Amino acid sequence: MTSTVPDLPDIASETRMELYRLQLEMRHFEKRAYDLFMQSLVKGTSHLSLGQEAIAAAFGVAMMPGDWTFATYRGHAHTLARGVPMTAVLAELMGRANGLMGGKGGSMHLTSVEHGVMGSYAIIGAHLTIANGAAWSAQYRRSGQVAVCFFGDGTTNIGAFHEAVNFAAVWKLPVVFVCENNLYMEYTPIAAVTAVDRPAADRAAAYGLEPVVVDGNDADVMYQTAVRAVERARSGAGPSLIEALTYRHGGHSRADPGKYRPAEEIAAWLERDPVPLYRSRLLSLGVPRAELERLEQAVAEAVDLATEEAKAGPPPAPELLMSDVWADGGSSWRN
Amino acid sequence: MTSTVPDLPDIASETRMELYRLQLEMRHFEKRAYDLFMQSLVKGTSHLSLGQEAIAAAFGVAMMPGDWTFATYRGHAHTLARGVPMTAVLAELMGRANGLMGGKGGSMHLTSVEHGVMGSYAIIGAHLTIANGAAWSAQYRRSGQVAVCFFGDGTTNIGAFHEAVNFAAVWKLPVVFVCENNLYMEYTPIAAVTAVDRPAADRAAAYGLEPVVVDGNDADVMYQTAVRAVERARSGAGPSLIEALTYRHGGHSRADPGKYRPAEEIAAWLERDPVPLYRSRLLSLGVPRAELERLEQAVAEAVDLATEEAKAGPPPAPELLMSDVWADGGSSWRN
Amino acid sequence: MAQLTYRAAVARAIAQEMRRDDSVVFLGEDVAAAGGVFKATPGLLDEFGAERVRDTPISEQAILGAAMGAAMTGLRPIAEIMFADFFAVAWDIVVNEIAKSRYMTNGQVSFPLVIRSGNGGGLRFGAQHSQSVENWAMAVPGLKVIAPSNPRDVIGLLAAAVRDPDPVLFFEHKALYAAKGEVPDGEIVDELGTARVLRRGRDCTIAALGAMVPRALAAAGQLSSQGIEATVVDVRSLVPLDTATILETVAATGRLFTVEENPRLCGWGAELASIVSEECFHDLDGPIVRITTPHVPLPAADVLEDIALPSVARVVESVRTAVG
Amino acid sequence: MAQLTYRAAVARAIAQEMRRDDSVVFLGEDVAAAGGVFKATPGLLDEFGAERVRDTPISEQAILGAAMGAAMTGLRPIAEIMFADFFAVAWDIVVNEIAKSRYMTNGQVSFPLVIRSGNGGGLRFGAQHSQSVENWAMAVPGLKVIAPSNPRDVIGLLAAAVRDPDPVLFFEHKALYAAKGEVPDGEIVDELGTARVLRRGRDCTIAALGAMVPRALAAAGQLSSQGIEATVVDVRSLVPLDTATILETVAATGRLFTVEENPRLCGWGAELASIVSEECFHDLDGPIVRITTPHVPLPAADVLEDIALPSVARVVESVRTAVG
Ligand SMILES: Cc1ncc(C[n+]2csc(CCOP(=O)(O)OP(=O)(O)O)c2C)c(N)n1
Ligand SMILES: Cc1ncc(C[n+]2csc(CCOP(=O)(O)OP(=O)(O)O)c2C)c(N)n1
Ligand SMILES: [Mg+2]
Ligand SMILES: [Mg+2]
Repeated sequence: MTSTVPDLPDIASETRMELYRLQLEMRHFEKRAYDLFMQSLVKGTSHLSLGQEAIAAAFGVAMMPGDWTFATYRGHAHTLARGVPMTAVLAELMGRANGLMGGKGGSMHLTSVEHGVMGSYAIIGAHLTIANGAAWSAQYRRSGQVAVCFFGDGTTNIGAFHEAVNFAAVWKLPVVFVCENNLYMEYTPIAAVTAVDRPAADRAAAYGLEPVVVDGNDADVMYQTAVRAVERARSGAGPSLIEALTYRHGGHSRADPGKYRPAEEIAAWLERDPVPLYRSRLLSLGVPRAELERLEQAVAEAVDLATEEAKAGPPPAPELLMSDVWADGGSSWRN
Repeated sequence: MTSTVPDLPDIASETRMELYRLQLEMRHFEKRAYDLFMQSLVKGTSHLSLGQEAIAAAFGVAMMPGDWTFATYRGHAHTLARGVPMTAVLAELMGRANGLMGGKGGSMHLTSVEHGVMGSYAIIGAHLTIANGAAWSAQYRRSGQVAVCFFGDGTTNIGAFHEAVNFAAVWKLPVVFVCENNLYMEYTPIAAVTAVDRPAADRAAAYGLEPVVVDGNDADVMYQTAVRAVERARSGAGPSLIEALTYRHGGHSRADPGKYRPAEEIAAWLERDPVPLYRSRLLSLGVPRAELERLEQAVAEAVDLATEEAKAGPPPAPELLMSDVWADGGSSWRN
Repeated sequence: MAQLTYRAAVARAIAQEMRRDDSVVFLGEDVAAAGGVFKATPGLLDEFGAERVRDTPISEQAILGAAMGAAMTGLRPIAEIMFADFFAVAWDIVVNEIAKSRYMTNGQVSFPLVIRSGNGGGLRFGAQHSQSVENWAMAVPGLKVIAPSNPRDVIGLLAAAVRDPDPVLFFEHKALYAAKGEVPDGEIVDELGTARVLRRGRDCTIAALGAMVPRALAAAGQLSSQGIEATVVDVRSLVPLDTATILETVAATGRLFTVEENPRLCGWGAELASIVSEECFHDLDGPIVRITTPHVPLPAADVLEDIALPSVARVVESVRTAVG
Repeated sequence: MAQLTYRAAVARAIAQEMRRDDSVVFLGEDVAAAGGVFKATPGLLDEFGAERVRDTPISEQAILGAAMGAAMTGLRPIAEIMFADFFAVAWDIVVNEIAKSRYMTNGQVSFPLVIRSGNGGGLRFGAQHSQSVENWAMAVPGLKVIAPSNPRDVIGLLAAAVRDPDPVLFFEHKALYAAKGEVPDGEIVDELGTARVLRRGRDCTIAALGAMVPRALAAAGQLSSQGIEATVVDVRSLVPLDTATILETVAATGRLFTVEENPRLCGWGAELASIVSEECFHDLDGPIVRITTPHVPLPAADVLEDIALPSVARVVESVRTAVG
């Protein structure tokens, strides 16, 4: 793991507060999603980012409006990071009409074009190639936009990963590939199925890229890494492939208690929980405890409010079933 | 390109004669295939190995009976390398009943299980994963068999390449991946579409493998490389990924005159034509010219004979259309 | 005789075959140490060891390629594709390689392999984890295609698939994994290519597959109480297709209804309807009616998914409107 | 008006659209510098430059993913999949991503893209380079599916596809690339979702697609000289499907024959047969007959491939037997 000493100019204190606020929001949100799941108000499945918040938060702050996020089924945090309202996300998880996609997509497909969240993708690998397409569009239109694509360690072993990173490198696309290495695919340790130690970084050279391994639980390090990669992309210098080391606190998905993980491993990583870690950092940097507590209180209340608003949403209207297969709003395949 | 000085014990003279004989057979065969194409006796398409013979010949000699070859649409040479009769291959190219697969497969799908030629595959990438399966079977049955899989530079950019090499490395499979880097995919230079200089060797580290780049036009170097890799696989040490530098003398396929290639590039590589190169080597090692001429004469005659035999074959019987979809010999999908 | 869940039947079937034949091996993502994400394969690693029951990377092409290569060199692999939707990432291996290679080689190679997969919707997993893709497979020559509707058939048909010398795509229905059924003790081996008539009635034939079978049966029950007697056929095997059984029942009833979970166009229902309308034309007393999921991707929200998939009520209504 | 080959029509259509709209870009393997392996796209690189006409690595997933991502962010990409068989290596991007994403996002994103591909057999390329896979696409909700049979339609329908706001799979037939036809000068834009009645006859309807259209027409000519008058419909567009035109002709003739190059099971012919047998049941004077390639992979040898694909003689024979 690289040093946690930032090698970029120091981070502004408002930026730090925003990094903390986002991590808090994600943390509270994910816990609430879990509770609602347990109450059977969230159906289907859902994949939480508890423990991995620093990464999404850092990019959320580093990206500019107009930049694009491509996330996975584990995409609540990445969606919130771009400013998408919690109510719409929670309502989507609950399959309500006030959901971000009216209930049609569900937890695994969060999308808010308005906020640059260009989709959450639930089949491993595909979205790396799609992020390339957005980056290509930015390059062709000289718009200066950047695409950021998040995925996990397990994803580095699928073919689309390889095709996408090579393609991005050859076309020098403004795309940032962010591998959140949380040590596991679903239940299988990544080391058991991967020929190298660092599933992303040890492959970077295969695409002419620099290996980048960072502490994904340190929001400052992540932020500086994100700034650098986004800037590189925006400047026309091409893609980056970042491996952020992290850990998910819970199981892979709702159905999984995560029992396959050694207790000591869990304990060690809980020690490195990014949220309290960042809180200590802020305190040690002189942020008044009261200010942090106010923020924590505000976020907790916002999640409560979002929960109530989301719950108040009606079920989607039946017409939605047949809508928006096509750009004309309908689904007719015949005349 | 690594040195052409072999670093293994010297090669026996009979082995060298066999290396030459195979290269000659491939050279004459491919020229004949080309002629027959021009006479419209070979239909469809075909992809010749003219200029690349040293690689297939070297493995043909280095492999043991029982070892498996997985080839591509450019697989005539690799098929002949295992001792498959020329008549059956030529007849298959002509779509005759005496063809290797009765005319059902054609030039791109040469298979002779009896000779360990487990198929020629015409969709890029797939056969690397299939070769793994054979290697897995050998490993599981402790049979000592080795799978050798040939493919081109362009193939290194498809997803299946990545999945297959990682999988082989993780499972330590007895498989040898041989990338014949002939500088082009179909008509596009490999450098224009690949993020690294050496499409295979520069990716080896991504799978924990040693980079191996060899002169694919020197049959001795290729042979020693092949022996080492096959031995490594057989001993249980796992896969190898070899990049052999070579050049195809003609276009990609029948339809292609290969005009996109600079004249100087072609001239330079014709200087390094593996067949005359090896002939000179043998002469300089003291093999009598008359012996070489006898061999050359014999091979030429064998190709003529095979051509006549192949041409004499009748068209396949119509019943073949409906045969061998299933193991019961038939194709019925209903009762 | 014991009550067994559909998911437990999967593990029992695989164990039955692995005990019998050393050449049967099993691979897939999270199938070994974790016992599968649907908990359909627990215990196999313990009983058969890490050489025969293997976890893989997230590399579906490599998984199916490995199964193919192993099958052509003496093993009888069972591969898992976790969700049937993921067939799409390895479709080349299935349709271009596995399905065609025996034919192309004029019978030189055999592919005694099974690919089992969690198919179908109803669990609110959204459009990428809920598809019924058995029709994708049926459209490709060279693949056998099976979809059991109950625990007993899971065992019998999976065993038959493992023993079959040809490649079989075995579609387990995710929404049935928790379903229970009576299963006899001891070895069970069924026969591919056989439909099962679950109920006889004079007025119409209802052909259904997978999770639609219990719905068709429930509909037939309700129809009966309304005076309409339906024959219900569990199609079970799309390739080979038991046309004899199906045509026989349609000849007897004069009406055919198909209940399909796959989206509307080009499904097995269309194939059946075409066969019947070509071969039973003069036996038909009225139009063939296909009851399908509409031709849309599946929505995640429960209320939407429920109206998307054919329901008991929709089957009852469709039959009553047409026959009643 | 000029005589143009089908392959030249492809380049003309793309050029027409690229001239009109800067957001149209084109990518694929060997399409730019080399002008495509079927020589269907020469000249485009020269006219439109390397930013709009791009050669790619052999990475079909990356190609289609790039097209998708570009389409959702303001471009109108045309991507080439060299042989339609290769859709299988990138099927996930097509069916799970491109086809579903508008729906899943409740209409937030649009996919104005075209994927064109060389489809079909007859060139002795063997089982992996000869498939007709338009039915794979038709079975998946969210894709428009077009297959032109002549140079004029190539231009008009490809232009319409490029202008369409939804994803279109455009199946060019490899065996037609060399075929010539009359093409008007100037801009040509046709309409997706429209079949074309090429010939009217009272005795039966023959519906055909792609390379089967000229065969159906030739068969109709021969049948006419034997006293059987056939209506021939060029289906052209599988999704949207012009059911109105087809049903109208079947209502008039009372008989339907479909001529399909795809393997037998679950093709567009089955869909059409099912629609007709459900909706025109009482207009039908006899069974619907599907004339298809048998359900086998395609053989390479010329004599075998010729008996595999529906021939003029087979169409004539099938119709005469049924109607005559
Ligand atoms: C092609 C494909 N194969 C398998 C799956 C099932 N699956 C969903 S998440 C997952 C693990 C992904 O691991 P990783 O990339 O490390 O991401 P993480 O879940 O740890 O964030 C798997 C195997 C899938 N969605 N798509
Ligand atoms: C998936 C796929 N994409 C494209 C093709 C078309 N194609 C056939 S050969 C070829 C070039 C392969 O290049 P390389 O791997 O270097 O092998 P070479 O032909 O040079 O021996 C291409 C693109 C294919 N057969 N399969
Ligand atoms: Mg992970
Ligand atoms: Mg090459």
